[in-house]
Formats: sequence, C-alpha cells, structure tokens
Amino acid sequence: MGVVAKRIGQTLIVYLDGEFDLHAAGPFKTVVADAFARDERLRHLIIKMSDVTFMDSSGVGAILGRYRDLRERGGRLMVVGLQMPVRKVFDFSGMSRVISVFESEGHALASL
Amino acid sequence: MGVVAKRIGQTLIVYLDGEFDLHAAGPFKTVVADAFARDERLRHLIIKMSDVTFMDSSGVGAILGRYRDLRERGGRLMVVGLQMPVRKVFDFSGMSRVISVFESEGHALASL
Amino acid sequence: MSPSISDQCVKIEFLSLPENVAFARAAVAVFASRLDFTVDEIDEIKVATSEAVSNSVVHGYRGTSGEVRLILDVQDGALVITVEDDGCGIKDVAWATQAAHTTEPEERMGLGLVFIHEYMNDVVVRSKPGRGTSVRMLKAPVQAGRPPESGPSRPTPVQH
Amino acid sequence: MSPSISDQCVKIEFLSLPENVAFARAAVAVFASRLDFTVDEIDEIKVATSEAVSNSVVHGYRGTSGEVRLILDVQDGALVITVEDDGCGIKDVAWATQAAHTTEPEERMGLGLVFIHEYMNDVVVRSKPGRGTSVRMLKAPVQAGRPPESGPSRPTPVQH
Ligand SMILES: Nc1ncnc2c1ncn2[C@@H]1O[C@H](COP(=O)(O)OP(=O)(O)O)[C@@H](O)[C@H]1O
Ligand SMILES: Nc1ncnc2c1ncn2[C@@H]1O[C@H](COP(=O)(O)OP(=O)(O)O)[C@@H](O)[C@H]1O
Repeated sequence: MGVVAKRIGQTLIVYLDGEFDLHAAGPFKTVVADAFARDERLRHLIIKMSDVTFMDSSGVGAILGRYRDLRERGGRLMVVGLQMPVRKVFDFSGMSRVISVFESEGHALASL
Repeated sequence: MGVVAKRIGQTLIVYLDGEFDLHAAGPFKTVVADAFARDERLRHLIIKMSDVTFMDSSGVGAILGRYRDLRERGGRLMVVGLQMPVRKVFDFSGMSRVISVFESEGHALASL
Repeated sequence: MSPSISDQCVKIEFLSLPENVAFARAAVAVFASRLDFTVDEIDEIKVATSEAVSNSVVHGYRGTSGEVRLILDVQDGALVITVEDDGCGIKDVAWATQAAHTTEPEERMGLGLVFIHEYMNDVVVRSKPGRGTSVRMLKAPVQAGRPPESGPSRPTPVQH
Repeated sequence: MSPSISDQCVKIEFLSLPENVAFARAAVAVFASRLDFTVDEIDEIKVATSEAVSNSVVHGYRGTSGEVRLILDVQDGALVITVEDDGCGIKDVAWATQAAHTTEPEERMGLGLVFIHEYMNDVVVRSKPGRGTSVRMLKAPVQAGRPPESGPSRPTPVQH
C-alpha cells in the first residue's frame, strides 16, 4: 500500500492507495504516529481512501485505533472517498456510526 | 478463452479472447475442425487475436497445426491484431516467416 | 484435515508473514474465477480469506512464525477454502466467533470471524489448543448456471 | 530438490490438468509483483511458467495425471521459480533443450524450453527418466533498485 501524508493547518491528511490489510496497517500507523509526534500543531486526521481497492478488519482496526487516540486528545478523524467493497466492510463493521465519511477532502475540511 | 466463429464466403473467421494456452488450444482446434467438416465451401482461416492477452508455445503450436492442415488443402491462414506480448511470442517462434499478420479483418480479407 | 478433495484442488503453503496475506487473497481470487461468481462475491471471498490468513499470522503464530496452508477446491459447484495453521489454537471457538471478542483488544476488533461467517455460506472452525486451527469456508455462486462473464468487447462468446 | 529457500517461499501443488496452467501463471505474476519487474518482464515470466507447467502436464504425465509443484521464492533480489513433477522424465535434456526438438512432433513445436531459456536469466533442468523433472528458472529485475510502480493516479507515493 502507498501512504503519503501532508499537513493543512491542524489537520494531517493521509492518502492511501492499494490494499489496506494487516501488512499495510503497520506503515499506516507509523506514518500517522510520526507526523503527530513531530508536529505539535496537529489535532485532526483525514484519511483519503478513494484509491484503496481492498480493506479487511485489520484495516478497519487500524482506523479505529487512530480514532481512539485522537478522541483522547479531543481531535477528529474523518474518512474520505470509500469505494464500494471498502464501504461495505466499513459499514458492516459499524464504523459508520462513529466515524464521518465525506465525499471529498474539501467537504471534510469544511466540517471542522 | 472465448472462441467464436463465423463464415464470410470461403473464409472462416475465428475470434479469440483471453489466454491462448494449452487449455485453450483444445476448444480452438475443435471449433475450427468442426466448421471445416460441416461446411465444404470453407478454404481459408482468419484468426482474430486482438483480444488475446496471453499466448505461449501451445497457442503458437495450435495455430501452426491449422496452418499445416490448410496448406495441404491449398487454403491460407491469416492472423489479425496481435497485442505486444503475444506478438513477441509469435515473432520469436518464427511464425511471422510463414504466416501473414494483418492489422484488421478487412485487410486480411482483401489480401485473398 | 480436509475430508475429501477434488481433482481441481490447489494447495498453497507459505510462512506466516504479513506480506503473504495479499498473495493468499489474490491466489483465491484467481482460483475463484473458475466459478460463476459476481465481482461482489469475489470481493467477499477476498475479505474472508484475508481474515482467516491474517488470524493465522497474528494469533496462530503470535510473535513467532510458522507454516500456513491454503487449500482451494471446488466441490459440488461451490468454492471451498481451507486455511490451516499449526499455531497456538483457539481455546473457545464459540466465544471467539462472537463480534468484538478478541484476545488482542488493543490492536484488533474481534470482527475477523464475524466477516468470515457473514461473507461465506458455510464455515467450520476446528481448533486444538497448542496444535493449530483450521477454518473451512464454503461459498456457492448465487447466479450458478449462468456462463461466466467475459470482457466487455465480446458480446456473446462461446466460453471454454 | 530446491537447494535452499527463503522466508518468502510459497509452495503450490496441483494436479496436472490443463486448466491449472492458467492458475500457475496468475499465481506467479502476483508473486512476482513483490519485485521490481516491468510489465514486459512479468509477461516473460508468465510465458516461462506456462511452458514449464504445460510440459509437466503434456509430457511428464502424458495420458495420466499426477502432482505438479510450483515453488516461488526470492533469492538475492531475484525471482526463483521451480516447477517439479514426478512424471516420466526427460531422457536427454541437452537434446530436448534445442529448438524444434520435441517428442510430440504432431502436436508441439519443441519451443517450450527455448522460450524458458530466452525469457529467464538462469535455467537448470534436472530430470531422471521414470522419476520426474524439475525446472528451476531465475529472473532478476533489470531495473533493480527502483521502487515498484503504483497506479497512475498517485504521482510519487511512499511505497511500503
Ligand atoms: N488461527 C487462529 N489461531 C489462534 N487463535 C485464533 C485464530 N483465529 C482466531 N483466533 C482467536 O479468535 C479470536 C477472534 O478472532 P477474530 O474474530 O478474527 O478477531 P480478531 O482477529 O480481531 O481478534 C482472536 O482474537 C483469537 O484469540
Ligand atoms: N516435464 C517434462 N517431463 C517429461 N518430458 C519433458 C518435460 N519437459 C520437457 N520434456 C521433453 O522435452 C521435449 C522438449 O520440450 P519443449 O522444448 O518444451 O517442447 P515441446 O513441449 O513443444 O515438446 C518435450 O517434447 C519432451 O520430450
């Protein structure tokens, strides 16, 4: 999986592409943890998933873990652009009840 | 692999799609043999390969076998539309020296 | 552990490394294309396979590594996938099968077996603590009987 | 028969049926994506695999059926594919390796081993008449060291 991160204001935006599984969960966690450790301004996280073609419960778990971390610090986690099979896994795991899904990065940023 | 055949005048046109390997060689041979056995008007064979994504020496061998059969009866065999990896295998196996390759069905029919 | 296998059976062995989970998924997807599954069904099969193999990697051989076996077969027109490991085993399969039940609450959601049951038609989990685990999952194509779809360019091909 | 294997090794077993040749090719293509091969190189690897597995099916177990083993590994950055059967074996490997040399002149072109040698960097054929054949083929990516390509939509991703 590809993981690229950039900062906009207090928000870290992470672009993922490829398959979000057990193997990809590690690099994803590392990139997010490193960014938040390096930059004290960061409070929120947007995960851009439009190029994620596959996700299983390890991917969902990695997102939920970040959600818990951010909630402790009063930050928000938003997800952008879920392809159908990924959306199905996301919904079935009950994540849609706790994490907001947006159509675009702009909509997500505007909601902050 | 998909194999579909139609007749135009004295020519049988066989459309292949998918992967032309050992497994596909059988159905290809059967379709051609059945058509020639059923219809005495048939003399020539055009193999339309633009949707063939893979070919190995079993595929090449199946074409060469039909070429030999037709040559005995004074007919011609022409191949239409080879994708790059398929063309490489075709050329490397020396088939380009004995079998004419055309860009389109129209060009092949016009050459008869 | 497999009761019976057909001629079509393919057996795949690999070490319990996270990078092999993607290989397992892709191999199953390729194998499943022999049957008349829809794209959605193939996606479900990939998720179920991913969960079972990830479990062998994460739980079965936690902290160590060992052999994972992925056995693919077609039986009575249905896809049968078996994932086996010789890892630590599951103490209480009924407990583990329930949503949010996990022995790694920090890291995992306890949803792997839930997804497997949701996405596959028939699931049998056999496990012996200290010996290993085998997850056998069956899925039959819903549209069975219709010829498999081919590329969009060919309208009504004869499929072989 | 494999001298040594790495942690990445994947072993695949199936019966010598023509429909398994496509599975073998696809599995190898998926596995090969771990290395930095170009699309052209992957095509060559698929042809070589197809030839070796087809030979086990057509020649090794001619008229009968038996087990084919496909062993995929990465060694020193190169892809190593071994195709093994317990079939009839090759009497004279040097003879069989030459172009147009085949024991089935009606049906085959005698080009399978030629393609394998052309498309792979290093090929070792071991065979014992009556015992079986093993074809070990190695290919190193030409552009080794460059990060693998990703989809066209992401300009410069960090690959993991
Ligand atoms: N192959 C296995 N080996 C050992 N334990 C397993 C295996 N598969 C599942 N388990 C046990 O069952 C529990 C539930 O599994 P699962 O529903 O997949 O959720 P999760 O993987 O998120 O924990 C795991 O936490 C683990 O204790
Ligand atoms: N796995 C095998 N088992 C037995 N014989 C084999 C095997 N592979 C190759 N051979 C022998 O080597 C010959 C040459 O093989 P090859 O170059 O692939 O051409 P072809 O398959 O067209 O005959 C075959 O005709 C066969 O006699």
